[in-house]
Amino acid sequence: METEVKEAQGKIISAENPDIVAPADWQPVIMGILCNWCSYAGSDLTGTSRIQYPPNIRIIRVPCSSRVDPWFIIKSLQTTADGVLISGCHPGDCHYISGNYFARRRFLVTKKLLNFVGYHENRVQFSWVSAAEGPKFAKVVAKVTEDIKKLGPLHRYKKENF
Amino acid sequence: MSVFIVETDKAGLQKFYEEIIGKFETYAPVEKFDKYDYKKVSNLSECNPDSPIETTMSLKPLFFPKTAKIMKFQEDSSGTTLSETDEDPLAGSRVILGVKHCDARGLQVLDQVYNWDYIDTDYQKRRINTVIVSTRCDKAGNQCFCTSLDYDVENSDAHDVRIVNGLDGKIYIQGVTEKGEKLIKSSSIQQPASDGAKDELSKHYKAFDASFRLKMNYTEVNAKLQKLFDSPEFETVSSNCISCNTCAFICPTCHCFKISDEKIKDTGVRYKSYDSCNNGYFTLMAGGHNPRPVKYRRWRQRSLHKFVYYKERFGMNLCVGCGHCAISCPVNISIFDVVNQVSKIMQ
Amino acid sequence: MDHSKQIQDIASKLFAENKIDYFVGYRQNAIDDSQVPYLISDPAEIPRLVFTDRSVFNLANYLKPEHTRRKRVGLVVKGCDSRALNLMLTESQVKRENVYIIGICCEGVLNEKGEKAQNCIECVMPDAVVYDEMIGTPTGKREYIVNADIKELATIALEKRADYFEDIFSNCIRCNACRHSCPLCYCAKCCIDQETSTLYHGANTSSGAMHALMTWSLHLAGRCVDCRNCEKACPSHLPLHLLHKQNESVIYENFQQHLAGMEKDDRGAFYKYSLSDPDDFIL
Amino acid sequence: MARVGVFVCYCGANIADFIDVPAVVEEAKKIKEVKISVLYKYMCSDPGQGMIRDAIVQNRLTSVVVAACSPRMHEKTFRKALSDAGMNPYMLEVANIREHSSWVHQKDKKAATEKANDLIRMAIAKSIANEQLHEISVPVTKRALVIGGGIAGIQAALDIADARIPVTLVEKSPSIGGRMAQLDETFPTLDCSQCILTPKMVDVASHPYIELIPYSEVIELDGYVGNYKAKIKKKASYVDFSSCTGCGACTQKCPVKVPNEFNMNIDKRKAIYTPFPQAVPNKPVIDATHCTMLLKGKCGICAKVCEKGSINFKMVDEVIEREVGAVVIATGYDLWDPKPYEEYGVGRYKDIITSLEFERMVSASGPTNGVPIRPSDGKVPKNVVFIKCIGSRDEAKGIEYCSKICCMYTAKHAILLHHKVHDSHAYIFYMDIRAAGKGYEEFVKRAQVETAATYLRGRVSKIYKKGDKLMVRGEDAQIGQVVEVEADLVVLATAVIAPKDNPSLARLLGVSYDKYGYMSEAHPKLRPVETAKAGIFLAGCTQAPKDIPDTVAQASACAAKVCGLFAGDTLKKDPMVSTINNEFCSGCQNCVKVCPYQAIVTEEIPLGHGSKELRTVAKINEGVCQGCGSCVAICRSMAINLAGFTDPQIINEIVAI
Repeated sequence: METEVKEAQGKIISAENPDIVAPADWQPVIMGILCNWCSYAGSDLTGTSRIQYPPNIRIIRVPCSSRVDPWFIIKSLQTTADGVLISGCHPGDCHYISGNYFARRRFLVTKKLLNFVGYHENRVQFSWVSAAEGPKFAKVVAKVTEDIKKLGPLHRYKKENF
Repeated sequence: MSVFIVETDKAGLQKFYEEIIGKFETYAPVEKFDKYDYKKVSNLSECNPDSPIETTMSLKPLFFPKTAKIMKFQEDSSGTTLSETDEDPLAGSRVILGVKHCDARGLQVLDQVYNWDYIDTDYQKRRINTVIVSTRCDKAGNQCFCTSLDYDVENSDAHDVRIVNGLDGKIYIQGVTEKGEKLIKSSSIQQPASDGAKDELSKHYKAFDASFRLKMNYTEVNAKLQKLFDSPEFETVSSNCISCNTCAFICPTCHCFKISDEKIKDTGVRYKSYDSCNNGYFTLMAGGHNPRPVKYRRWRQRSLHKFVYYKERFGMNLCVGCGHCAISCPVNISIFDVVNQVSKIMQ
Repeated sequence: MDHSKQIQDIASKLFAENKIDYFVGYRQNAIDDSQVPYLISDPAEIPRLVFTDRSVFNLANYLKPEHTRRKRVGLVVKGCDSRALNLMLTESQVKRENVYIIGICCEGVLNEKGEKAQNCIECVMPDAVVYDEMIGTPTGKREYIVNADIKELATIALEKRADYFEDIFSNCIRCNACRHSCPLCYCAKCCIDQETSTLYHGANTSSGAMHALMTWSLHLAGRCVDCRNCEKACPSHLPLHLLHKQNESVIYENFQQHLAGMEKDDRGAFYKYSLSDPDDFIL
Repeated sequence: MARVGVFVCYCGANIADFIDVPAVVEEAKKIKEVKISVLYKYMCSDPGQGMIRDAIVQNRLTSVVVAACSPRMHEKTFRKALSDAGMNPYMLEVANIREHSSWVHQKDKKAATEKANDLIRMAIAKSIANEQLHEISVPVTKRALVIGGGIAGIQAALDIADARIPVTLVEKSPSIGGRMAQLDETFPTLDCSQCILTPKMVDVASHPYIELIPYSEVIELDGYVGNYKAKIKKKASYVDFSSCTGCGACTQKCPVKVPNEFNMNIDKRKAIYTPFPQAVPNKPVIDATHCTMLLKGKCGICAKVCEKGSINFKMVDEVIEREVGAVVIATGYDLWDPKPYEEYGVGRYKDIITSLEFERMVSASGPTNGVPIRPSDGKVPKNVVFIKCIGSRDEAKGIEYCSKICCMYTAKHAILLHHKVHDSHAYIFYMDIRAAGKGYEEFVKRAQVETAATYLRGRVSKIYKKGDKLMVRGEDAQIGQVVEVEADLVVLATAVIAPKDNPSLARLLGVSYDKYGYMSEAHPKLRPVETAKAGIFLAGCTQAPKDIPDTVAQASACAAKVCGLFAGDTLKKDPMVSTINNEFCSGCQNCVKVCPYQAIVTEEIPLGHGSKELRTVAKINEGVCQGCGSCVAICRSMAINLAGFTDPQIINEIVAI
């Protein structure tokens, strides 16, 4: 998909807003916030299994998805990131018993609110990846990267110009 | 005080405005979210400078913006490098239309503090390059008390050009300063006013002055307040206040600001933004001491700064009587009521 | 709806019995027919107390520690106000024994234009949910209506909506009147004001305003009672209710029809969870 | 001013092949705070660590970033290196450039290098905001509390006490022994339950390190690991145990007869009773719900016959407190009531009994002296039908899970029936035979071959009465036909369920429980005896159905955990716990609500400096906090921060790239 655009236009055109055009070699930055016990361990497993995925994600380790305050997301989008991926343990598997249940509620409301004020829903994504799901982590990152590449560079509410 | 006056009619005034918009970067009251603010306009139809409109924000943001970059910094292995911001305070000259006189007077008050021990060059540049065209109010608003204060509204030079909708149906365009005179002369409206114009203007002023609901004896209030630092009345008058800061942010003369740095990766910007003395943390010191932790002390500071201290230092009252604060206050507290009520105790 | 007389009577009684130090009600504004919150400690002021459909401001705001810490307060609450008060009680900001609550069965208040306010048209609970004394006839809980503005905005294209909100955020002057007028923003020091925190957005930039308003609305998500004090206080007339109503509708729809402050000991949707919460948005 | 050292690892070829390591090292040097940036083949090796140690000293570093493999791998190693160089070990940050970059972007060296640069930048930025942290030490009260005196509780108590750690054993009923005391013989060896249990019970009573508190319940537990304070309610027994000799005169003379729950209500006991002859302690208690003296003030015979004057009708419940460092929960199990099986005529036909009733009957010391009888007419049954999975594996009427022990005890019952009534025949309806365990399959074989029990695979659809017999109609799935068996007695292998008090107990102890009411372990595989609350452990069926060997093994595992916990004078804990900034806390207590460990309490502090007025703020108990950060994210005033993952650290990471 993305290569088609490249060949046709010589550049990437945002699916969100056709006015936003990026050079063909533009690479999005995705902020990945992973819980230590499941998703971070899962991403380590992706590494040990040498499963390849797009190199756009930058990973922050937190103890639990419940440590993620919605402003991490907003701050990332305003400053450095074109998209955010947050990943935690599957429901019921939380190392801290109930953390991801609280987090799940916040995530839903945050995601909808961000969409409401004008972020494309694919800009912020969530996943449950267990410590055993190395392949799933690679798949999730590939999907999120693909989604955000289609959307083009994030131009809304960026600190430098808003 | 220039006495250069031209007279015209509705159509002429329209033309006058249109010519200005065509020639200069022009600002005028524009409606947004059910209220007016001075915004850049490119067409007369976008705004309505004919009659003075109560804007929420005064002229202040056009000279002292709600936030401004004051410098940039860059960090690398050699340390931190400081540099000028790429923001130009004001590229060319600009004209502001439809200004209320009190807003313009606010700038004169601000001039004092910005030309004091530190000269704010950005502010100066914006001031010099701006021509202010005010429209004389025909009638006082509910919260207005500009005529009760320490300055002469009729003979003010706070604005460069004054437009008066004469009681005789004529419209008078009066150049008050050299800048203003030049602006009028550069336009196609050139009919000099008849001899009666001056009378007409003062008649208009008298009618305007008579329409005020609020009047105070400024000299008396000022004198009394000087002795009322310990008045318990400040506690009573501030009891309703919810410390929301609105009054200070929208005040044409409040000029307190804070400095903050924001850094992304290796580069950062230092900002200067509005702050308010009504904010409980305004006077919080690094060691944890706060000389004004309670509401009434902050109100006392605000009232006395406006009506006593600034006058002592700069010879001008820090309140221009525009009533913006009372209009915007969610619980309708007016500085007029506060100083009057406090000084009443002295009788 | 004119309960002025009853409220005056109750206030006199409370002062006479020395049950309260302060009474918070409304008085007529001197210049128009709007009303102003009125905090009194002197029974002589009681005759000025009024209550009509212009009694708009949520008086629970005056229970914030800054105003009346550890004082015994009598106050008047409408349905929405009482929900905010309920949360303040649950969140230990107000001691129940310190407040004497006059609950109103509200028939809706008017906006500046003299029309019934939008939040009153969409009100779910006009009757006070916590009170010592009730005035009026309870009409009970009403069906939840999704805010009309939210519905409309949801139909607008994403980019258009983003433009609209960019306008809102860039018109914010960061005076924080919204926060100060909100009864539920009682924090000892707001997170956006903490110089020690790196979240601190001292600069009044639009992006800072966006961050601050978004964070604020998320801190009120599942707690906001739609009294719209914030909106009335906003000098820039920003439609702040949009953010809150958006969160409220998402929460109502997804989390067991949760509405803030309806029950005692309910702390809001983010402080509990259900195993059956929606999971389909998660990869 | 921060002084950061960056140490980039080649990891042999693992990193160097896919990332331009020298370029990464140079890139790091561009950052203001970086004072040294070097590379080495294996940073985790001794020379690699030596390099870090030397650099710390020479460059007066304030924090260290190691760009290497996952922090989950070598964080501890490098922390130790920091520590050895005299630096606070928590000033370390690890940039994971192997698992997160070189191994997953092997086809794009440029992108992998860029990503490594960013990850290192983030780690540097985070490390600048790192704070010096110190391991938390928590004092320990070396006493264990064991709740429940069944075989699990007995075993745990004995094992702990043998390590010379005092134990308080709390038992709800008048005697320890639990369910195992009710059993006749045990599978798969058929050794007598009483014979192997009672010596242990006596050991408990006589052990110098065990304090046995029978007829009592835990009603409150405060505190945290190493420092719990338990309130125990001793129910009024109306008998002074200290003077009672257990002679039994009172029990003999008591005129009130009530159904004997120990014998599954098959016979009667007195209102003053010991549950069974081998009870420990062997002292009677008065059943206040039946004693006429207590109910109506008439009788008092027991007091008259007691030579020691031990009877005290004025006795009241007493609450005692014990400070303990660890708790073992061993509350056992209950049996499912088969009432919902209406089609079997449960409740209508007297000759349908449960397995435990059968067990009591075949017990030599049981109500029928070891002979199974038909409750309806007292005759000895010849044809006995056993039906398994009553309630178990039955989503519609019972519970979803397998009760695990029924296959085995039903086989045992078939064998015991054969032993007691030689000309009898056992029919067993089953769904599956689950006989995984040492000697279990052989045991089932023994039932099938030696006792010639007829195993019929299929569910029973109906039981009806024909004369004085019960007709059991079921399906034999192996021949695909409906079969009818004429039975003298039907025995239902009812499901094992969690005690009904488990949820309330779990709540008061602050541990979690599952939807069936079983206590939840911290991790189903790796921490099967611990609860999520530190210092509270699980033994036996309170966690899930299990047989005696498993129960004993888990109980001993609990003991090992408790002994491990008490091995030092203090407990050492990771310092990654939440901290509260009182200045910002507004005391809304929402954090208390979301904390999964009850680690947050409230405290009163002066309103202002030197003020007499007080205000409430939250307080973290760092002994209990596990560092999940739930409270941090919900704290609106940002008064809480999580050491090691503070807001400034995370924000620095976010804006670093």
